[in-house]
Amino acid sequence: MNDMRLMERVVDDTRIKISAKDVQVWYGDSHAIKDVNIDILDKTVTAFIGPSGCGKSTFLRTLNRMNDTIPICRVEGEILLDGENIYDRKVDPVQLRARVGMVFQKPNPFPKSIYDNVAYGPRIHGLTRNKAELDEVVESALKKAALWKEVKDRLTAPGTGLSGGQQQRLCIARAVATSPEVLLMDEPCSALDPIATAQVEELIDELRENFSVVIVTHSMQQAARVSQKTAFFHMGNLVEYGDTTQIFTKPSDPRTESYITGRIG
Amino acid sequence: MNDMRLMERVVDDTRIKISAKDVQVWYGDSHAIKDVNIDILDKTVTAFIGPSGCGKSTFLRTLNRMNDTIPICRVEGEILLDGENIYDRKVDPVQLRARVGMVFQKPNPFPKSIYDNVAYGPRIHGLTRNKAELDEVVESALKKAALWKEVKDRLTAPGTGLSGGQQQRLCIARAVATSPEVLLMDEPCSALDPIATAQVEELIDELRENFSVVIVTHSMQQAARVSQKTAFFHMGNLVEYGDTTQIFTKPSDPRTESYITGRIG
Amino acid sequence: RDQIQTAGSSTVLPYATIVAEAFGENFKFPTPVVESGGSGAGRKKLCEGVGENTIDIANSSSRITQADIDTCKSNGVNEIMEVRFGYDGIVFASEIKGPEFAFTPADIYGALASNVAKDGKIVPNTAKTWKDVKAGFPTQNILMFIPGTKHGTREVFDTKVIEAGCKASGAYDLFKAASKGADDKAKEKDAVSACNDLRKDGASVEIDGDYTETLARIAANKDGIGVFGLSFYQNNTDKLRVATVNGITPSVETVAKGEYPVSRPLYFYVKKAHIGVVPGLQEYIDFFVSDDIAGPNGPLAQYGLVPDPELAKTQEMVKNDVAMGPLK
Amino acid sequence: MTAEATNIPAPKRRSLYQLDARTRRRNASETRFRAYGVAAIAFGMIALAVLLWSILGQGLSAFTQTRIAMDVTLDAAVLDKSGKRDPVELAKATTLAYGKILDQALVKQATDKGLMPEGLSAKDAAGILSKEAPAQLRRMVLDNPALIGTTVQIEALANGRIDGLLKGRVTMESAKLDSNVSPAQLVLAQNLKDAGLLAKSFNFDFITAPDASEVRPEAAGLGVAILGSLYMMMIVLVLALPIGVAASIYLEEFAAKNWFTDLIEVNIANLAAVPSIVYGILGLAVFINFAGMPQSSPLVGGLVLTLMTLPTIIIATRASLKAVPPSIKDAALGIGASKTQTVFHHVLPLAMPGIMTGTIIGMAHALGETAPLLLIGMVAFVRDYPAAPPEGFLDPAAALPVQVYNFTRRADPAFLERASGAIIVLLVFLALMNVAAILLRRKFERRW
Amino acid sequence: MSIGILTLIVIALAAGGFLLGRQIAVGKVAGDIRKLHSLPGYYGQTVFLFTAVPALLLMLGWLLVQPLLIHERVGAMIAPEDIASGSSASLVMSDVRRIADGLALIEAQGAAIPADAGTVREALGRVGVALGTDVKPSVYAAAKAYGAMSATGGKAMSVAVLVLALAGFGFAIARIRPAFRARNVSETFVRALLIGASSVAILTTLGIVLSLVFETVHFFKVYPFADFFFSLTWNPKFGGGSDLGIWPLIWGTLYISLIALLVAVPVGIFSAIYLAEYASKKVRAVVKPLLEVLAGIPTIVYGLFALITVGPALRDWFAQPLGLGSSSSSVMTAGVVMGIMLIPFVSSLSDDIVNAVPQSLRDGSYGIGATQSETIRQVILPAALPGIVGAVLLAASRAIGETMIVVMGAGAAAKMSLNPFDAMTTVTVKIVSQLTGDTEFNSPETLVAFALGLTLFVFTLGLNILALFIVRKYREQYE
Ligand SMILES: Nc1ncnc2c1ncn2[C@@H]1O[C@H](COP(=O)(O)OP(=O)(O)OP(=O)(O)O)[C@@H](O)[C@H]1O
Ligand SMILES: Nc1ncnc2c1ncn2[C@@H]1O[C@H](COP(=O)(O)OP(=O)(O)OP(=O)(O)O)[C@@H](O)[C@H]1O
Ligand SMILES: [Mg+2]
Ligand SMILES: [Mg+2]
Repeated sequence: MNDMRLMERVVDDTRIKISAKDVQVWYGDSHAIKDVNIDILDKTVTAFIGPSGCGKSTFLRTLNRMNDTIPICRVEGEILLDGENIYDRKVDPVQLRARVGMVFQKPNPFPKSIYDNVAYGPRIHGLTRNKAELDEVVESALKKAALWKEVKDRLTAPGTGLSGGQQQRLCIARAVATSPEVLLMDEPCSALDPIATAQVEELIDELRENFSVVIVTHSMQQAARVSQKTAFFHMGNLVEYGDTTQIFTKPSDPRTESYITGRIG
Repeated sequence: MNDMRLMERVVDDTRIKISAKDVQVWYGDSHAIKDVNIDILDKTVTAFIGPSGCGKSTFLRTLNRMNDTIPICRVEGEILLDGENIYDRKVDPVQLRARVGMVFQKPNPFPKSIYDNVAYGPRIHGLTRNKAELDEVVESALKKAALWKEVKDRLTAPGTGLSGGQQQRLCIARAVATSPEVLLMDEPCSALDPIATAQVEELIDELRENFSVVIVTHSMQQAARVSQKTAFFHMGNLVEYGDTTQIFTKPSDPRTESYITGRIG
Repeated sequence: RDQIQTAGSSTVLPYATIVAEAFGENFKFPTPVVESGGSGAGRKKLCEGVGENTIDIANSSSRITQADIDTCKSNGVNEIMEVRFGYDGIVFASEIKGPEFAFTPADIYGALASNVAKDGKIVPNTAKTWKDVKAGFPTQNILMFIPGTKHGTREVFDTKVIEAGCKASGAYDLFKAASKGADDKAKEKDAVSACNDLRKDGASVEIDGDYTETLARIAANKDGIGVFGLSFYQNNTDKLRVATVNGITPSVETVAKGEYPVSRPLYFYVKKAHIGVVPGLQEYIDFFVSDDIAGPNGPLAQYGLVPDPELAKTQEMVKNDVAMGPLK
Repeated sequence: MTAEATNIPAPKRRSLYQLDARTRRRNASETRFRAYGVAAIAFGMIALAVLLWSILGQGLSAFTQTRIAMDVTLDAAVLDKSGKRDPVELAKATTLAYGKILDQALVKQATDKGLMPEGLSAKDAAGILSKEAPAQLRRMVLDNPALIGTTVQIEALANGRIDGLLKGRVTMESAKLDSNVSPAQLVLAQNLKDAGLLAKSFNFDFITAPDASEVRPEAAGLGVAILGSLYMMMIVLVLALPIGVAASIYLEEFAAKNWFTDLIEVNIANLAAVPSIVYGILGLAVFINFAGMPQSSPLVGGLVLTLMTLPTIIIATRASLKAVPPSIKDAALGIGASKTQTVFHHVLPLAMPGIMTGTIIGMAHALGETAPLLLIGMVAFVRDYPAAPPEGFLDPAAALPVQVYNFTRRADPAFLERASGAIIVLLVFLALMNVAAILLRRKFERRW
Repeated sequence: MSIGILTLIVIALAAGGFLLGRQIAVGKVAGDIRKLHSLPGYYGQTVFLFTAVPALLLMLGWLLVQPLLIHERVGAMIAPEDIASGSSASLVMSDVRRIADGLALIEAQGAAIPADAGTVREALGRVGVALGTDVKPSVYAAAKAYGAMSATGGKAMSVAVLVLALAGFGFAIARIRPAFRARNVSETFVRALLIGASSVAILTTLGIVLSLVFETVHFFKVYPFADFFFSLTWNPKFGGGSDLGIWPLIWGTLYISLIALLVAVPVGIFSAIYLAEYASKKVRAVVKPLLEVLAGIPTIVYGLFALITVGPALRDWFAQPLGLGSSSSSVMTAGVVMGIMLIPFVSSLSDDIVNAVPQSLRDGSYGIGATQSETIRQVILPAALPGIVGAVLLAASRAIGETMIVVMGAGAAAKMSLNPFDAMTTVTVKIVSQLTGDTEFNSPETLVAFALGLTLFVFTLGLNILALFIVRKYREQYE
């Protein structure tokens, strides 16, 4: 079943969506991200892989300034979204995050109803004009996150009463509902069963048509299945970045190779 | 890399460790587990698989009475641990849980230091005689959970400051440190990278020599790699239970087959 | 328990503390504990029974009633000594910079009553300023701070000022005539009750707190006229301008001579069973009524107590521990 | 990946540097929201500043007191008629006798130095002395009978009005109207001051001395009240905190959730709404009349205040116990910790900040409350210090708020300053009490 | 042996038992504590508890019972004719006690005990024990007997307590075996303690209701029930004939509390939000305790503040220009000032609750582009709601129970009016003033205080039940 959806990949040489230049991140004194340079393309799925604790989540959070919420976290360098530095003083992180959405590693539904969880984003961003439109957005987001069938009869039940996997899909639905330009997903499928995983992967593929998706994953297979570009992190460094097929077949860095073949961690 | 550790499986016809008889679980009015009968063997790894929301976590929690903490949750039927009904009024759930440890789906480290997180179990159970022994237990538990290298220099740092995967391994280390007879693991590897996953799988294999391990997983490959027995749940029912090889090669129930081949979810 | 315990009226409290302090200083007994909490509460505590965890003396700004004596009896407190040690004058005073007032009870009645007599008829009171009440008074808004109904002073105010004013203004007779009471007694009762009906539109403000509160209210409301105890006024002559009543300026002398009309006796009640048991109790009560303390030149008079002309009789009575007879 | 899909026009690009209208609106609302927060805090702070300012402005002067230095000859003929220095005999000389000696000494000193203003009688001149001064002198002599017959230098307390002159409360104008002081007396005081014989100094007695009667505002102190409050707070802390926390733990973590626990929950919330004087009624009925504990004692006061504080502590504690995430409890239970261990090892430390807050607020309430003490005899004039605990718990005592209450009710304006001074002491008391709690709270505060 | 020393000995014994118990437990398994059922400390705890608790309970019981027994026996020694008329046996007994204590003091000082009753008063006077009168021989004999019996009783108690402590000690030590479920035993004990603590709340309620109910019944015997509950006037009079309708008071209570909450709740919640979410650690560390000072300022200060500053200001700036009257005491004055006092009740407690909301919820909201205020309003506040409601209820409770601010700010006149600039008063104020007034105690004017207390109790109970239902409805559990 691994390769049930393996298909030919066409990495269109699209525009650069996000470009990181010499990014450094510190947690207090500990240097979590070192000198990372990367260009993330539009309409592309980029996978971040690497051993646990190497800084994938950290780097992902810098892309929509979620690290602002961690007081001890400090970022240096430039990150350009469509050519504009998101760390510029003029930039409003709120507007940024509306364009660069995020799904977290641990599911974190709000203590509200399932409906309200999903409707939250569209409401605050004013994406819909009336209740009917909102209902539609919520339904389509839940469908995209492959949750609609399970929850359509209990939209008013609290989101916290769902199972782990359902919660995670709810969070995905919540992020998708705001239709961001870039979607950052931190291990979105780790709590999902294969079917749900396949659905989410399908969603990612769909999103790619319009948006850029960055996904952190521990599953090499998943990276191979859904991404066109792969970045390999190791101990805070971006070791290698390139086409997924190339990374998985002929990695140029020995560290990448040993990771993929399971020798370092 | 899927089958890098595929090996011959010898399912020894060992003693029954846990035996569930006609177990029913309700959350309020909703019937989450229906009529489950299962015998979990000693010195065996049993995998629970099934679509998200099918009741895997729920059933797992009934095995060490963690569901006692959910007020609306009601259990019927018998669960025998070494022939003794754990829902008997005479049974002290505390003692039971010391023998049947648990790792949760969401990592939940205590807001204490890494060391204290791991040392907590041995301390409350009086497993060590002195500080040196405790240090040893902590070290070996962290090593088993493949976390030692990353945290050995910051044992006094708070456990909540670790990355997601590190937190999950910390929780595994914490559970292992009390050396339970049965270890229940709810998707222990979902947040882990392949290397750490491999290490945890190795640990599970090691534990099997002395203990019984029950693991919930969404990864069919993982189930195939580590378990000797597999149980397939669907909508609260235990659909099929048997040797892992048999389940994966010739499932007797059509639902199992469609799940394994990715058709129902 | 080694010390004497007393409780009761807050009007008596200052005198009792002065005595207690001097007693503690000059005798080998501990200083008595003086609680405040109201005459009613004090008498209730006195009547709770005999024994160590009940008090010895209740201070009271009004005379004990038969109901209280009955309660005492039913709790085993059979013998009580009633000691009247002086009088308290009640004065009207306003902000020091304000105009002077010379009241008669009828003026105050005319200002505060809900209904007043006008041209032989009962009419609702519409006076806004003092000038409306009586020509010759200033055009100052009527605002009087009178004691709340919890205070014993209010009773004196009601009977000696309001009812007297009611009678003097002729309203009493009109009320009585209008009453539908069956006999003369009932009619009188109705009339008294009608006299005591005060305005509710803010002209009179009841004060449940103490004279300090009244003083503060006058500071906040320059139009206000307050009701004070004589001793309180004497300590604040630089802030307050006292009004005369019937042309008499209140002072210890005028009250003692009976010229100033608004005053009331002050009492304390001693549980006789405790005399001889609680150390120093006899000495304390003797000391309290001695000439050095309660006499015209004693510290109490200096502070504003109007000495009792019959103090010698009281001293004799206290010395012999004479319990009070039935109420007259 | 169909053809139409790729043809969908990319959403209109907005520059990050330019805020769109909606974001601007939202940011404005954000700023407004934040401003409300700042305004709320500013409101609280300004109210606090005004209150503290008025308390300090009125009360600080209570910590200084005017004294008159003078030489007093302790005439043996007056003070010890028997001449045997027998304490029993000595005690027979009352404060009246000492008062006369003091008065003479003052008049003599003023006349000798030519400080007597014209037209001031000797009696009035002596009136600038406090009535407490003879009592102090008498105590001094009784403690050391050898002084009799000698001349001692003492610093006698001045009368409250004279003290007021130095503190600006009394002026020549007010003295003209004041029946308790005459302008001539003020002149004498001024002369003495110019001669360096009359001066303000730190008033240690305000903190240590017992209360004084209405005629001696200058001598009134807080000693008994401070001890009484201290004893009561000891009792409250020792009882209310453990009982409150224990009750909350039981109700929140152990008790089954059913109508009965609901009833208890509502009941506790309701106890918080019971007027404090009703606790006084309860204390009178249960502790004094039923259990026979002594009137006016810190023990009864402490017990009553404990009962009054409990609901506050329980409500705060339960709220913070509730806020501890269940996953932490699961984690501990999952490795075989018992419920008790889970609660005491994990839940309680995480709930500590809230418990501390509840304790601070509850204790502040208990420390400042007068009404329940009314009925158990603590709103009283007490001059004898209670003994050291535990016996002292049974002796009569006052309390700081009672002292404030009593001071504000007294006629002499000098007591107003004393009332504010007592409030300052009370606040310092409160601050000392809270420092530990606040430090603890900060130590336990963390996000998870 | 004094009670203090005895207690100390028992506790010391128990503490020793703790150490010994732990030692023995460890010893029984030769240091390998893994073989023990529970941690060694729990074995120590059981010894501690078995040693201290029964012994101390015995002591407590003894101390309660012994005086009663001695009383009875000594009381019999006093001839009825020695009890002066009007006095009572209990007063004579207190004299007996005082003499006995004095004799003990004399003995302690090494002086001679006076031989006959005549010299007792003087002898006691010398050691500082004052007596009211001379001592009668029978009383003196009784006092001596009393002293002797107390001494024996005291000794017997010491022995009994120590024996019991030792017995408990031995019993607990003997029970120590590796398989002994020490943890369960000590936890059961802890649980009993917790239950005991909770029952304090119930007992308090019971006590309050009982102490109010008798006098209330008494009140309704002298004042008609219907007038109290249905009359719309409150007008007590000194000499009787009062109108004592509760409604004006209830109305005033609600009105003043409402205004107080209208001030305290928004200010408190916004302060809490600012402190928990926006303010830097340093600001928070300073501002929070400062705000808490507001709760610690005695209410009399607020009262004076209302009377002198706020009242006239509101009158001059609002009431008079708006034509709403010219009273400086008003519901508004009291409400606003009380609101200030209540700020910390809302702010501090809510701040703790808001701070306890998990960070992941905030992250989830920020992650989809919510501003901080949107996150707070829509995610954090709902999650913290039950706690915040608790804080608000607490503030409301204090508002209902407050006296001083109302007396000085709103006045003492009971009135039913909608005008917020009118003077009104509350139930609590009237409870206090009727109870501490100069009126005769058994008159309805005083007794009404108890009826008011009980009615208020029932009334607030109703409000609390309502609040519980509302919270239940909107409660949201996170994680
Ligand atoms: N809030 C924090 N404070 C301090 N250190 C942190 C914090 N968050 C992460 N770190 C540290 O920074 C490093 C990188 O963490 P990060 O979460 O980015 O890892 P990751 O690649 O996402 O790992 P995983 O796959 O396990 O989630 C780790 O060493 C981690 O311990
Ligand atoms: N605390 C709860 N209250 C009410 N319903 C619950 C609760 N926990 C789980 N459920 C419901 O019970 C069913 C089984 O949930 P469970 O968590 O056991 O699923 P699962 O098999 O572990 O799924 P996943 O793989 O997504 O974790 C689901 O429908 C879920 O919504
Ligand atoms: Mg991560
Ligand atoms: Mg699950």
